[in-house]
Amino acid sequence: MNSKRKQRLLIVLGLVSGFGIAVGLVMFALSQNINLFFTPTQIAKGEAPSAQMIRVGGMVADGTVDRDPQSLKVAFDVTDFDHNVRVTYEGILPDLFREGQGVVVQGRIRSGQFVASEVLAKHDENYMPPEVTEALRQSGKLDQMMGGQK
Amino acid sequence: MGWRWFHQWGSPRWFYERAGRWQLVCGRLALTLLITGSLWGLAFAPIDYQQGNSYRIIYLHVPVAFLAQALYAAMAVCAVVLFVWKMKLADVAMQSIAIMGFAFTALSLISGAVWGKPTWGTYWVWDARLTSMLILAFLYLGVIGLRAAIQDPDQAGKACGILVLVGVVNLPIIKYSVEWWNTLHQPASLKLTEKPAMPASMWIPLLINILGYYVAAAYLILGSMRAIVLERERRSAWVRELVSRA
Amino acid sequence: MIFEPIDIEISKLSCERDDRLLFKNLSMTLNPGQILRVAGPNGAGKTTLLRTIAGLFDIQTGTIRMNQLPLKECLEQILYIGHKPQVTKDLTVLDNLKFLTGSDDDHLKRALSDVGLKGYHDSLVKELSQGQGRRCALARLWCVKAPIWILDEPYTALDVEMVKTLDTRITWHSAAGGICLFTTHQPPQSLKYTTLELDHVT
Amino acid sequence: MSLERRMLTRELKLNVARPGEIFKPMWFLILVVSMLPLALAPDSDLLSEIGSAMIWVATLLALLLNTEHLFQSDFSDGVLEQWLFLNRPLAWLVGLKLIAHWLFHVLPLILITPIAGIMLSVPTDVLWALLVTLVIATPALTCFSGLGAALTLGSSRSGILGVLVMMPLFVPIVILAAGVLIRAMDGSDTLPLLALLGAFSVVAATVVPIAVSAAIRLNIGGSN
Repeated sequence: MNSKRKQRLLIVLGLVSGFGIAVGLVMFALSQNINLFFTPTQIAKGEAPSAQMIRVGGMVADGTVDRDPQSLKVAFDVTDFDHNVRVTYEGILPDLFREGQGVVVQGRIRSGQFVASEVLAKHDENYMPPEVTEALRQSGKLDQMMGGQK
Repeated sequence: MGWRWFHQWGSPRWFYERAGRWQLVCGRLALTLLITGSLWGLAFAPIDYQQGNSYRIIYLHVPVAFLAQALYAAMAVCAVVLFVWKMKLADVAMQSIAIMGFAFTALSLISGAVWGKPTWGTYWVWDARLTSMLILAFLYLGVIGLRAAIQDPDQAGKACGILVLVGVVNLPIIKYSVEWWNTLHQPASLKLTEKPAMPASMWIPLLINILGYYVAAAYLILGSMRAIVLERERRSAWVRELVSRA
Repeated sequence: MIFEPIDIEISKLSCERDDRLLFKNLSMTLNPGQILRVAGPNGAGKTTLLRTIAGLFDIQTGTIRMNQLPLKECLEQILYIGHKPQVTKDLTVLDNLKFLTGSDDDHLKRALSDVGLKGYHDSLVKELSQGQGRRCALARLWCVKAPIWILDEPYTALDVEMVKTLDTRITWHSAAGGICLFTTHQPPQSLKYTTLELDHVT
Repeated sequence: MSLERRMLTRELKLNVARPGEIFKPMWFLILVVSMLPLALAPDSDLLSEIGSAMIWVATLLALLLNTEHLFQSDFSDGVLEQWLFLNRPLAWLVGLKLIAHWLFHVLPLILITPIAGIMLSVPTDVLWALLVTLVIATPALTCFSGLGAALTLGSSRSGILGVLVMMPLFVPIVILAAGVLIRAMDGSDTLPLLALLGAFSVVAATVVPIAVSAAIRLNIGGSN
């Protein structure tokens, strides 16, 4: 049956072109910054929109954590080793929060400061016993590893 | 001749008898593996430099999360087998996998929440990986619900098969969500292609546990498949004979 | 109008539903002009057989071929009228038939007057009586060009006069070389047909 | 008259005969939207912030409401099984039905969302984003909920089940649409997310009619 074969051909053509269009659209979308996730460098360059809820990821810079002894207020720098962003937060920090720890903070930029509504500690896929960490730290390899992370 | 092994799977009786033996093997193996892996992981593996002891939940969370996704893929394979070879046993497998898959997904969500509180500071975030896991749980629920709503088992099986195959679209989204969206959830700890990012004393018990949970899932699924086969074949001679003997 | 010769070849057809064997190893050939009544008690599988031949049920074992082609390729050669009304209540008689047959208005109005629904073409189907609704569904027999008719209980809810009209129409169809399969519990008087008793098959 | 025209004419006439089917979801949408300020304090800042998301969710629910029985009446009066004899692939006919459904039931819903937007004092540019996301996303939503309706055709106590079964597939669409709305509120670039939404709809429109036709065939095979 000729018409049957023609119909089948049309269906296959439709499927192929549908998937083609979809793949094209996805490729376009992935070439753009899609997830409102910014690094401190991008923020320093002013690429992040202000007053909008964004997420910033990086390390808590050493020696920058100021805790207010009276309240739960805390301020710290998030760094990607090029630029720092000052983050203020009020609330209970997760256990994993410490200097040198990777964090993701969610919040808005208000007058040059990042006001976080949520601080989440990001742990990496590396699991190791403390002795190993110690050994690494002594040999200076840990910083190398951490630096290599971002 | 080469196809005989394949056609045997069409016989419910053959399956019922064989599966009983396999189940026994799986049960023993699972018990051994899980006891070894869990004891090793929980008591003897070294603690983590960042998370202390709380990381030990990976010995539950990781295997269970693996299984939750793998079972969906297994269900999709069963759906394909059902449509291509019209094999009723594939439908039986789909039915038991749906329930087990939901159970494992729920377990991975719960263990993840318990782990998330000390490490991330929250039980739940609407992050892509977690959300897609939740969607997976809903997909399993949908398959279970659809089957429950349609009376004729053959028809219910095929309807579930269609739903499962359409839901397969979701699996890659789950798989790649971590890479697509820069999320909180760490990348997978174990990859087949790379050396694991943890010392042997940590990953060997994890591997044992993963194997253990897989075999345990096989044990549970075989058991429920046998029960379903018995129920569906209740009018056939061999089941009646079996019952009268018991 | 005369149909091109068409035959249906059924071989070794078996069907099992809800663990009950309805028919087994059913083989027969239907030739142009043949009228076949499928008979048997309730639950013998008459509807199942008709729906299988119409391609609505999957064939479990056996084959059905039309002019040597598999059934699935030839569904447009079939006109099937089943138990369900086959018409939509919220549409007019004419709109219903127009969708199902694709015939033009004049042709459809002629068909309607043949089944005694003259002047009803603008009525909604829900305004008709049950028998009139049935007539509306059967009006398709007067305008479709399909050579194979599969009619499940076509005589239900019809009065004596309409039964006669339907018999005549089926006879014409057979004379034109068409095939007709039907089921009924009251054997029609004015129709020459062969009978397939489903209970003898098993 | 071609079969395609016959099909669309029939859908049009059916909708003229059953206007309730079109107006009920619209009424539902307006009802939800007018309940919201009553349930919250009528604080227009808060309203305009969450208003667009609320309208989106309400439109989604209204759409589910009218797709739930998409094939039910055709199935129960036996017209659906006649589709198999129409000399066209079933998936193509299903596609036509879905297109008709979108035109006659979903589009009117989208067209009244500006009224809902004004009721919740949604800013104009967000309102535009809302309309665009709805136009792009609703084909996928219609397809998926149509599949749910088709899968549960044969079950006597299906009710809302078809919609619940399909819910997981709505989630990514809702997330993407919400992303577009949030960005529109901040005035940032919405194009990449709209592209993803479009990809979803295109894939759904190509694949789902095939799945729906399989589900319909299945239910026809199961009914007596």
